[in-house]
Amino acid sequence: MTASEATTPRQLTYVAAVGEAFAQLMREDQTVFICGEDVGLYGSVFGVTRGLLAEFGPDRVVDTPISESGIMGMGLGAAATGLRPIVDIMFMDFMGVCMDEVVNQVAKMKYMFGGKARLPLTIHTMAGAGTSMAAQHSQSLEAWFCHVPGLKVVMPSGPYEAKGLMVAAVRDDNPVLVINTKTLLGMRSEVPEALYEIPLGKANIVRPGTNFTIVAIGRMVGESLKAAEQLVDDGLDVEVIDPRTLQPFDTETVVASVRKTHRALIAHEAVRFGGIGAEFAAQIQEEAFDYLDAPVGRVGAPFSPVPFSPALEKEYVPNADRIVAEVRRILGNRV
Amino acid sequence: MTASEATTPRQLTYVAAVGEAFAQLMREDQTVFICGEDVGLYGSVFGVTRGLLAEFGPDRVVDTPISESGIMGMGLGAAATGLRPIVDIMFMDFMGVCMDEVVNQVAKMKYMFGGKARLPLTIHTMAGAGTSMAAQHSQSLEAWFCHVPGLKVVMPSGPYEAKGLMVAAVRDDNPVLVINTKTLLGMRSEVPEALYEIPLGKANIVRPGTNFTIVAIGRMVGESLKAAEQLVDDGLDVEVIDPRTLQPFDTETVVASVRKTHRALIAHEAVRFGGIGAEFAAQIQEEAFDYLDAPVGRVGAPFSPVPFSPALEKEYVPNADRIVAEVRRILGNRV
Amino acid sequence: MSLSRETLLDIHRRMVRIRVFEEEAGKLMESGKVPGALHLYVGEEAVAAGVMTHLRDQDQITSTHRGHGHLVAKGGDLKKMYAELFGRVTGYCKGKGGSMHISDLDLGMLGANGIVGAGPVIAIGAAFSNKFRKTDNVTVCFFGDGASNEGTFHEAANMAALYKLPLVFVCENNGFGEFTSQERHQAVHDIADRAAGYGMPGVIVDGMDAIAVYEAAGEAIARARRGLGPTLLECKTYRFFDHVGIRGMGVIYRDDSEVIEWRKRDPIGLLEAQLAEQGILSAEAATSVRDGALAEVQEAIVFAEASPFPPPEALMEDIYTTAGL
Amino acid sequence: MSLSRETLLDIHRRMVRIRVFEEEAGKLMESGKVPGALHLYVGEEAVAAGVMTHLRDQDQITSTHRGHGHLVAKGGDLKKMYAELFGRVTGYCKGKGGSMHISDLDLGMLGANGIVGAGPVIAIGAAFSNKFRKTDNVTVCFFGDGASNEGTFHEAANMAALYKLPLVFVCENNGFGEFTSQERHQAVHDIADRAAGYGMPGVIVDGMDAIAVYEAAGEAIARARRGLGPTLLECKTYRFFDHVGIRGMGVIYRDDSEVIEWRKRDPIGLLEAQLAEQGILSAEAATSVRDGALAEVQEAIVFAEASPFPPPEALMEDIYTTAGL
Ligand SMILES: Cc1ncc(C[n+]2csc(CCOP(=O)(O)OP(=O)(O)O)c2C)c(N)n1
Ligand SMILES: Cc1ncc(C[n+]2csc(CCOP(=O)(O)OP(=O)(O)O)c2C)c(N)n1
Ligand SMILES: [Mg+2]
Ligand SMILES: [Mg+2]
Repeated sequence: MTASEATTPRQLTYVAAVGEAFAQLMREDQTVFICGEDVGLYGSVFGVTRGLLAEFGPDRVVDTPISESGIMGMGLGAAATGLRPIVDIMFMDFMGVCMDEVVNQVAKMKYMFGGKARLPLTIHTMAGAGTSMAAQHSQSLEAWFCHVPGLKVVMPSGPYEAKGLMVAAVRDDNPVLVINTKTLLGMRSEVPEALYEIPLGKANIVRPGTNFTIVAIGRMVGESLKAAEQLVDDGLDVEVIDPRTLQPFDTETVVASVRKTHRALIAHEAVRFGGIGAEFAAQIQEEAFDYLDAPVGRVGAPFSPVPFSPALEKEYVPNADRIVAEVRRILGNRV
Repeated sequence: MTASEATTPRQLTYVAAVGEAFAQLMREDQTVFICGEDVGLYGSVFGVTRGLLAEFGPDRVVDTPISESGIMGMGLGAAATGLRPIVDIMFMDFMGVCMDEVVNQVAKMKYMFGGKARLPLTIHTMAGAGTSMAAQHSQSLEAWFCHVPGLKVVMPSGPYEAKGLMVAAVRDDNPVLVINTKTLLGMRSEVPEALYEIPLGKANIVRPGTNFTIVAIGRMVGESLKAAEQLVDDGLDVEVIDPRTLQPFDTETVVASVRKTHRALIAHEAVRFGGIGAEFAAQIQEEAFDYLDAPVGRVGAPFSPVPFSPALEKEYVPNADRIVAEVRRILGNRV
Repeated sequence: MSLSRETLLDIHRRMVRIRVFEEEAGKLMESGKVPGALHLYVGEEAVAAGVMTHLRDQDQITSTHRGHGHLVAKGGDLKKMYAELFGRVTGYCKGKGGSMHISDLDLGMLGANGIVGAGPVIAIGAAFSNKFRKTDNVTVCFFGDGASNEGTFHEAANMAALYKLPLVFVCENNGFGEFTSQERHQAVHDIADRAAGYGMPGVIVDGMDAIAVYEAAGEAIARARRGLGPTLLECKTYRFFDHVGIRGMGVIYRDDSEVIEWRKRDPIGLLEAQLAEQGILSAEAATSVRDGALAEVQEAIVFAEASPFPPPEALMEDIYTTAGL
Repeated sequence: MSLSRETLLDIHRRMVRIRVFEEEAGKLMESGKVPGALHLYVGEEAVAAGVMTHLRDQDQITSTHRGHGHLVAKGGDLKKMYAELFGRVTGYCKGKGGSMHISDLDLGMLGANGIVGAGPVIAIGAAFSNKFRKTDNVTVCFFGDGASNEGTFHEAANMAALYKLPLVFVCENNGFGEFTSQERHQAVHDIADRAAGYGMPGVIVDGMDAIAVYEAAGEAIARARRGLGPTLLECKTYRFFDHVGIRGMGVIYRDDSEVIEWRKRDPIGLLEAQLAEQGILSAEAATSVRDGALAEVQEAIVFAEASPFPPPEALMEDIYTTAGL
């Protein structure tokens, strides 16, 4: 489904799109509830749950103590016994505090029980740097979770994706980690009022192109579109692909594109070393080796914690210029 | 340094090599202590700390409650205030319980403090499947930690490496995660009695070869050597490289090998998707693109939790046959 | 509370079934027939039986790595249990979980768990669900003295009390966390003392006395069902065997004398004496209960050993829920 | 314990310096001059000052996201602090940490922390180290009422009591965890009640009364120095400003009336009244202390704003220790 199919030209911010998805999903299914720190009375520090408490009450919009393991366990226990919880972990950096629950319990329960568990659990969190919040409030750790069988992972790149992927995530009968990006919350785009799903596992070709493929996730999708414009002068007609779902990854769409364009680059905000871009690049060279005219490039954050000082953070966060430079570097004198 | 340089032909098991390293390091430096669950009176469930309590006493060999976050925090606080702790986390699967301490505190403290911290902390744990311990006692999660700036990660492939890398890790002034493999504990090899260091960040060419490179870690090093023998009939003279240190990764040695052999494969026990093999493969195709005659292959565990039943676990754990098959698959009709 | 004859015999039968199940399982593990590690419940039967006799199938429990006893007491199918220990496709988890993940969601048994301290936070979710769905089902969370030092217990206890969840925390204080005795892993003698810090009652009971456990658990469970919130029930018990396997004596971390003392208060012997006194269970009757359990267990073992291993393709099944379940 | 004139004035001066530091920092954040989010300590000064006045440079503290007050009270250099808030290379962390990671290892200040509940487990390590090195240094762990629900507090408390570590847990109970009031995040009114569950004394003190805090902290610290183990000291206090920034009234999660009530017991006003009564500090003297602090702070701000930002190459420095330090 692409934005053009939207039933109305209504524009919504990213944060409003997430909030609307929550509200509509809670109206649709009485077993859906949301729990997390300050998601109720305060409406979440990011505003994504504003208004939910008033409409659905404290039984379904649950403020919790600062106990991430407890919150995640509560979501798992409720999902295993018939409810459809949405668990909010304020910042993705805090996933480390409940990592065991996510990785050893949530992801594995179904398999360990021989399939006899249905876990319709959605985990919602906020990733990304660029807000002067320093090393413990700015990380993008999607690679960890994509490495864990039993989880699905989605990363919306805009308001339209934020709503459609949230709907698919909450309706899915498996644990799905929804990674939103805090620096995109103010972004506006067309968002249909009706409940719509963006299918999990299906990539979206954001910008069709013929001779270079950029696979970008989250905030880097927008940056890649800017980069694509800058690269026109280089004689490059860049195809930009947003996987939307990182796990399962839509290898097919990406490989088909690269077989057509013969050159590719992956862009994400996370640290480059060991980032999900490595997996994408490895798969591309495996599946499209004979079609590649250049190595698959990768753009990601340098190998350092996220610095506080704006002077350093602006050097840290990848952007369109960095993508353009990397594209030119890998093409070198091959163009 | 290679085994041949060892000062004595003495043979030691992997478990004894680790234990000897601990004892010698504690004799060498009075600020070294070890803490963890049942590392004292019981000598650890794997036997790696046997005898330490008797020699060094309870102040330096500390049995802890079952509180991984507390244990890891204790190691960090002690390291930040002048001691050189060795923290034992029984199974690598339990790292999830203290993930925040490792990733947000241990790895980032120095940077967040502008460099004003010295953290000589060694984290020791046991990874690997193949012991019918099921999904929560069998994981290999090295990829997570290699993605975290501020940590160093080593993964010994035998007794000689187990001792030499432990010595280097404990003497290093940075947090180093030492990942031992439980199924290798009984393995014997030549281990010098003297304290010797295997330099961190330096790969070891275990088997020189001319026309194919296998980069293998931990248990897969031995399996790759077996595979290399089987592949002789295919006309392949396989070079087997053990990076020994995963973070920092010795790109240079590996790339030099691939530029020579023109074909490569990565083998690890961890789940293939998002495993550290993806990073290695991505780097190889970036640095040696024009030298590659075939895509870089990867062998790892399938995308499932580790099953309990021996009937399934033997299908799960990668081995020499799987490596041979994958080498043949990627070469296809290119040979 | 005076217990009916039926209830007393029911408790006794559950205890004997656990004992026999565990003794046979232990032998099979030591002989290498059952793969992996088994954490056996022998010596602690009064806790599982005394608590579970109050529960319905809809009431949930979260278990531990030492979980066989809990499932047997909750009414688990011995055939499926043994098949699981043997890693066979007919097992509760199709052989994918084994001893440490044995479970039966239909019986509300939310799984043994390989992670110490994992249960409490899952239990608050099940309890929350019972309350959310306006049922009067309760959830019982079993955990050990060692697990009482994991942060997860703390978080779950606080949330359970805060939300007044229909939950009972049953601490099986057997004096050891693996090979570390309680006085070497915490500075308090009574784990029940922790209850006050969360705003819930803390109760201590003799975990070798099945009737005492039954009565104390009865009150806590009734309280939870009435919507009055959680209770922390500490049962003082003892593990007769080693942490893993069946060896109980001659171990480095405890004196044989201590084991001998505790064995004098074997929970089954204790209950049988009480029942004999009340003329409810004769020695012969007791023997026939044991014989019956043994026959059942032997039948289960035969079933398990005769069952096939899962086929290779099962490896990649049951990871995700596709259509429906 | 009767406090000397010097001590009383010392406490007062520390409180005023914190107050002025925070008020100015708050304005700079609201005006966008200081990037990121500042969690200000205004209203809670008596806690940091009352405790820190007992400490030596060698004694360590672990702080929280609300850490400026702790560092000022521990003797932090205001210039380096402001430079850090501004993200300048002259800051305590060369601009890499900012408000949430401000630290000074030379003063034993082991860092503000962006992770709620991170401090307690780091504190036991420092305390363990003090004991291991046979010093009589103590470690003080500051944490909030909200943090008292994190599992890390539980694990650290248990280990500190078990090992009898020279440690004092100072709970700054300001009634809120972010925007959630205490009665909505835990079922107990006194967090000190949790101490008994670990086997350590729990003490409650009026956190607005600097002298009371000083005296209670003095006993706990002396006890720790003597090797008698940890204490949990709960200080009942209040955050005058919002969770982040300076706005204190007209917020959705608390009534202005509550803020007004607490402000009547402003810890600085309270102490100045006590000191005036004892003829130790006149109104004029108090004003000059404040003026002095303000001058110091303004000087620090000028220094900070005049300082350069870190150069781009600094991004990849200080991640690992290479030769020596
Ligand atoms: C998080 C975690 N840490 C450590 C272990 C290893 N381990 C397994 S059982 C056990 C002891 C548990 O003690 P307790 O809670 O008292 O239960 P008991 O074995 O006595 O029944 C330990 C440390 C584990 N499985 N998980
Ligand atoms: C692990 C973690 N969870 C949540 C947060 C978000 N957060 C920052 S401060 C705070 C409230 C802390 O409350 P308290 O401990 O009482 O300290 P106070 O702010 O009242 O001083 C929260 C929830 C965090 N930083 N870390
Ligand atoms: Mg125990
Ligand atoms: Mg607070």
